Amino acid sequence: MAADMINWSLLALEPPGWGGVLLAGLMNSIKIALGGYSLGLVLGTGGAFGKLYGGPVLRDLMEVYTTVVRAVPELVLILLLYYAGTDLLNRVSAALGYGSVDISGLAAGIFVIGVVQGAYSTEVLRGAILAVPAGQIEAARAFGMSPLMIMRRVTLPAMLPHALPGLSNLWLICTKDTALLAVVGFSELTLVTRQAAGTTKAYMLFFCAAGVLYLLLTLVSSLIIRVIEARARRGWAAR
Amino acid sequence: MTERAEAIAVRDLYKRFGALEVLKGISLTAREGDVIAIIGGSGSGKSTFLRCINMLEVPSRGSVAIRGEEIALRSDRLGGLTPSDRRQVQRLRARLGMVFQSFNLWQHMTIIQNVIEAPVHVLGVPKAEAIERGEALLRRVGLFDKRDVYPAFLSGGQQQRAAIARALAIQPHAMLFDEPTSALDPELVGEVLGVIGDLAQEQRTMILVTHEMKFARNVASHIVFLAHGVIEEQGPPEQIFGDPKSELLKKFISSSH
Amino acid sequence: MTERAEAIAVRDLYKRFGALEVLKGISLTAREGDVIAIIGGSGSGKSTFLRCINMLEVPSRGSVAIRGEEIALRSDRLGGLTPSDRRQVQRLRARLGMVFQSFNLWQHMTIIQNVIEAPVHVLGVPKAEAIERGEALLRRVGLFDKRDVYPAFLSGGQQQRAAIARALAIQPHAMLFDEPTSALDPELVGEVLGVIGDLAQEQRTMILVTHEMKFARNVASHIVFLAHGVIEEQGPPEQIFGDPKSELLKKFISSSH
Amino acid sequence: MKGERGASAPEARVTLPPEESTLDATALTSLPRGRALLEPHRIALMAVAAGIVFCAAWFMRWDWLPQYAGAIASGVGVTLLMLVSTSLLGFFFAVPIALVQVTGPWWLSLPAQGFCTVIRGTPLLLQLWLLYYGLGSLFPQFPEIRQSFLWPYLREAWPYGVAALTLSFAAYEGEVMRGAFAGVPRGELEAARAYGMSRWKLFWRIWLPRAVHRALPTLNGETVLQLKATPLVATITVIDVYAVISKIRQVTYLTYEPLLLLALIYLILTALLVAAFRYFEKRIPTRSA
Amino acid sequence: GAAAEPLKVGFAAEPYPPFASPDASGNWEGWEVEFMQAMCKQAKLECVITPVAWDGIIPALTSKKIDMIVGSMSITPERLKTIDFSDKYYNTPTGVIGPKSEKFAATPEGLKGKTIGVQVATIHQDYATKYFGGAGATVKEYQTQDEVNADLAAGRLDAVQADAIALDAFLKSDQGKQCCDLKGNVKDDPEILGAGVGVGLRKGDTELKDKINAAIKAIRADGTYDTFSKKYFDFDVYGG
Ligand SMILES: Nc1ncnc2c1ncn2[C@@H]1O[C@H](COP(=O)(O)OP(=O)(O)OP(=O)(O)O)[C@@H](O)[C@H]1O
Ligand SMILES: Nc1ncnc2c1ncn2[C@@H]1O[C@H](COP(=O)(O)OP(=O)(O)OP(=O)(O)O)[C@@H](O)[C@H]1O
Ligand SMILES: [Mg+2]
Ligand SMILES: [Mg+2]
Repeated sequence: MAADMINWSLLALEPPGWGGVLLAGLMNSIKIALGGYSLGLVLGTGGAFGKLYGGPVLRDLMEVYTTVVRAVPELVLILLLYYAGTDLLNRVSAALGYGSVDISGLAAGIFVIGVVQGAYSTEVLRGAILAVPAGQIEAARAFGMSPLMIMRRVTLPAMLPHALPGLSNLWLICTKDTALLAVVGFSELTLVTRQAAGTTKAYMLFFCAAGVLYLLLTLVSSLIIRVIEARARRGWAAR
Repeated sequence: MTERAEAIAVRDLYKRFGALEVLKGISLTAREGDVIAIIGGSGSGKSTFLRCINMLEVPSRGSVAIRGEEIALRSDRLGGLTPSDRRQVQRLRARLGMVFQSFNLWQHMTIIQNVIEAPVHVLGVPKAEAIERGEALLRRVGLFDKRDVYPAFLSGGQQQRAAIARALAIQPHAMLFDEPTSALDPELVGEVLGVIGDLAQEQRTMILVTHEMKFARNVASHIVFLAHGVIEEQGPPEQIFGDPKSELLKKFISSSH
Repeated sequence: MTERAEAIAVRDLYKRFGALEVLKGISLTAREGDVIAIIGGSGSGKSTFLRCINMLEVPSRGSVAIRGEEIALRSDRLGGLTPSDRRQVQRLRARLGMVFQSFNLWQHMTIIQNVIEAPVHVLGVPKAEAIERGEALLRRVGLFDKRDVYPAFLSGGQQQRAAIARALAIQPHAMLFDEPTSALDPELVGEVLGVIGDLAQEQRTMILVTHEMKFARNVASHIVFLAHGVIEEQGPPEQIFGDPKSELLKKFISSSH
Repeated sequence: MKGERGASAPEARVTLPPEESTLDATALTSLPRGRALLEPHRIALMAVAAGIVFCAAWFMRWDWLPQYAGAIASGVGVTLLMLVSTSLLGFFFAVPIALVQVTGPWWLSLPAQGFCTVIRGTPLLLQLWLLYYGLGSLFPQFPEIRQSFLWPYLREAWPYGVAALTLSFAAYEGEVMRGAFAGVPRGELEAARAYGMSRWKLFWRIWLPRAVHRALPTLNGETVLQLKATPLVATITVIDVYAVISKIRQVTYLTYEPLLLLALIYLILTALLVAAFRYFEKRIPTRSA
Repeated sequence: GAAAEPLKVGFAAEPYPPFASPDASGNWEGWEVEFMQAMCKQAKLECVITPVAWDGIIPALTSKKIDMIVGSMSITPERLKTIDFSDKYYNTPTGVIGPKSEKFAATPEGLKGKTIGVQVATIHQDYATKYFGGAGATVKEYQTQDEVNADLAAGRLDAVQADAIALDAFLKSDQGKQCCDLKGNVKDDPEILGAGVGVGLRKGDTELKDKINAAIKAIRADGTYDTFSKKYFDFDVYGG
């Protein structure tokens, strides 16, 4: 009875089909993932350098950040950061006399995912930087490069091949973590799927459809990642 | 012997790592065109001495002057020394061509990119000019056809020759070699020593740490024997190898055959 | 020479990898107490031959008999051979002590665990007894104090001695050594060769592939020179090293000094 | 599987670390150890932390705590039960999944690979809902199922939670173990064969323990991830500690306090996991440790 | 207040027919949507619908992500500790439904030994826990009403307690028609079941509260309320 009752028209792009809504949700997911991932990279780069070259206090604070974020479920972090983060921001801006600021769900989502990703990228990048042979950096110093130039010209590009596998993994985690923003009512793919399923009662259909969309996202990402890795690994002999 | 200008002058250099005093007052002057070979047992501080010259290790006491310009040092909180002007150090380093035992080519750059990196990004040479000069140097060390290859795909000997080209590319006042052949398989040593020998013939200022006694004898104008952190003996090769005075040197020479 | 029993008898052995024919008809008999050294250039098929004896490589043609028991082989679909009775192979292997070039100790077990693993879990020796015998063997190779250490913490020479103890622990009918010292630093080679030399003195049946000509000469009762997949020449050490007939062997001996 | 059999490229002088050892960002084995805590700046930091905790305890509302302590404890129990059962079950499935990918014929390795890709490529939340609301709502339409002895279990939520978490762990772990199996040096396996071990014995005595040993740090990270995935079951009515805290939040309308407590609980659970794994890792020391 | 910006009205993001549910074009429809529109029009407020997860709807209000809640939220003493409410805008009895095949009454005795589903953090949860849970029923909590209904249809629940109107809508749906029927309304307990449904507001936002109260009164008086209510219900949802 179930099989012949699949109503494919529910997936039509135009309303009353829900296909368009799902795609819009997917776009939202991708936006958050992209934003959060980029923010995570920025935080991660800072965190990695802080952990490696910072003073003892900075290093410990970074350690606390990465440990806590990696030990507490994303779901809990999202709730905490989503409410507390915006609450705090509001209070700060109120104290400064700006009145309440409006934080869009998108911005909040990006922020939350970014903070979570930042902790993981810190570790990935730190490990990758450590994997750069000391001699490479010493050679740069011996040729009179300034610390900043060493980072730009040697450390960062040399660590890239070491970091890429970890970073690509993080990207895949990131795309899926966007689903957790459903719990704060952000209309990314998972939440709109749930709405569509709840409204139409076609649970199987919509969950499968969303699954396919996520899978596509993963597969396409993997393809792109492979191209990037191949480029970054040029200098390294094949194993 | 005419009085040539001082290329590198080290005065009364001390270096300690924690409790271990590695260098205990070393003075050495290399004039333009000198080829100085530093020999000595393992752990005698040869590498440390060489690295102090371009401040990869900061001395605990003493001074280093490059072409008459003394590197400014000041005391730091821990009682040691530290360069007072980072830019000065960077500027002086940019004219000292260092060749490491383990090559240390930048793995993410092709050979030609390695060679032009410092000229372009440190010395500000226009890229086209740097490439032209870089290619000439690669041709000279016999690596022109490997210009667009990444270091990982070269043999050790080829990598070391590329590293020498890289050091030459900055038109250095002096070249510093730290055991440039000891990470190489015996059959690859020759090709690198050949290149260095050619440089010596051109009267380039060079300080080289080496274990290859025969090579040191043929190439160096002056030999310095380090032992227990001091210069135990020094002099022209004939004297050092032919008529060693110190017991330690005698023992060292007889054991390194 | 009295007629001793055949420990290992290989008849007309062929082995090809795809298009490459590595062994082209090799016959060799090791009688109880023989110490046979296999020498030959790199890629001549020494390892492959040794691995065929305990079926780590299955021959393409020919037969192998251990103590008179021939290993049953049958043709497989691909036109090659395959053992027809896996249990027979396992049973026979369990009495051939193989020592690899790269030791291949099990890294997740301590030394004593490595040594008793096969006796207990393959041969069914009671654990207490296996430990007792294993400790005796470790004492013999000078590793008793390392019994509870994991292999990663031992030097190469110690690891290889442990591997020898492991091979002895199964009370092997014959020992097979594949270049047991070539993964070792020169200064560690001696300790392993010492242990193997002792075993040879006890008249243990051994087949060893080695690059150490001096050692082969001193220790082996019989030398086999492999070249291009066939036994180019064989005989007692004095004859092989003192009076080589074949041109290839002459060249090989003169080059391996 | 690829690089393992053929000879390695002759000119490979610089080699990158194999994928699975790529600095697992999820592994949490680097928590500080005892004595290092006593450095002066750490003491200062800890004082600050203590101050924050004190402020939290003093200025925030915790009066609800005693009333819900029992519920929280049982929630922690459910969380742990979920974690342990799904990790063990998942590992149990992961081993064959990994093994067939390393040695199996294509008709086994291909589906295994597909399974890993699909599960790893979609959010767990979605899988969970698919099982519970999707699949679960199909069952009652079949009277045979409704009548069967399974029905009382299928009515419950936890079997779906366990199933989803198990599948997910199996897929992620399958990847880890695949790398670990492939990474066991061939020589050690060959040595086992040379000593007459049967395939079965070789697997149990050498291959599996060696692979697990190699994979322990990664397994640790994955288990922490699994712990962090358990709260998702709250969305299908399993009352784990997350669900208990959500309920407290909704009853008391406190935004932060219950969430902070929850974060603390997960921190402690993670620390316990890390300690447990560290114990196992220490039992077989490795050189780099 | 910030009159220039439109007010953000928090709706539970999960569908709750017939009060509020999104359609495929992202438009929200239902009784509560029409009520909200009428009310805002009356009060001359510019309002936009902001879907928020039910779970986080009160924190969203207090952290100013939204300005009011129109989410079928009953006015209870517990909630009044944290937020403020307007006057009620509807009030309906609480009902219990169950599978057609089983006969039982909506009383503690009738539900003994049964599994009863409620939406988490609602008055129904509190009521069911107190009256039925205490009498030997298992109370199971769900994040959304929709899931409760789905699980009843899936046979995982023996009964569902909820707002009678929401239940009615479910019983009228295809799924509901097949499986279930109304077992009756529960005995009232104003202490728990509260004084009807009001617009949730931040504490201290009195200006807005006054405007809304006035607007509710006005649309009740001028018949607007009844006009749109007729589209959905054949009785007076405002209640007694
Ligand atoms: N960064 C360091 N920290 C502590 N000790 C050091 C450091 N660098 C070198 N040493 C110590 O200083 C001593 C001299 O080292 P150095 O590398 O200069 O010797 P060397 O003469 O170059 O020996 P070799 O021929 O083995 O290269 C050694 O005992 C070494 O252990
Ligand atoms: N599994 C294999 N597949 C394909 N070719 C192989 C395989 N094993 C060995 N060979 C080839 O067979 C030839 C003989 O190899 P073998 O390892 O037996 O030589 P060897 O005499 O032991 O050399 P060495 O002294 O270098 O160890 C070589 O050309 C090698 O490349
Ligand atoms: Mg040195
Ligand atoms: Mg071999």
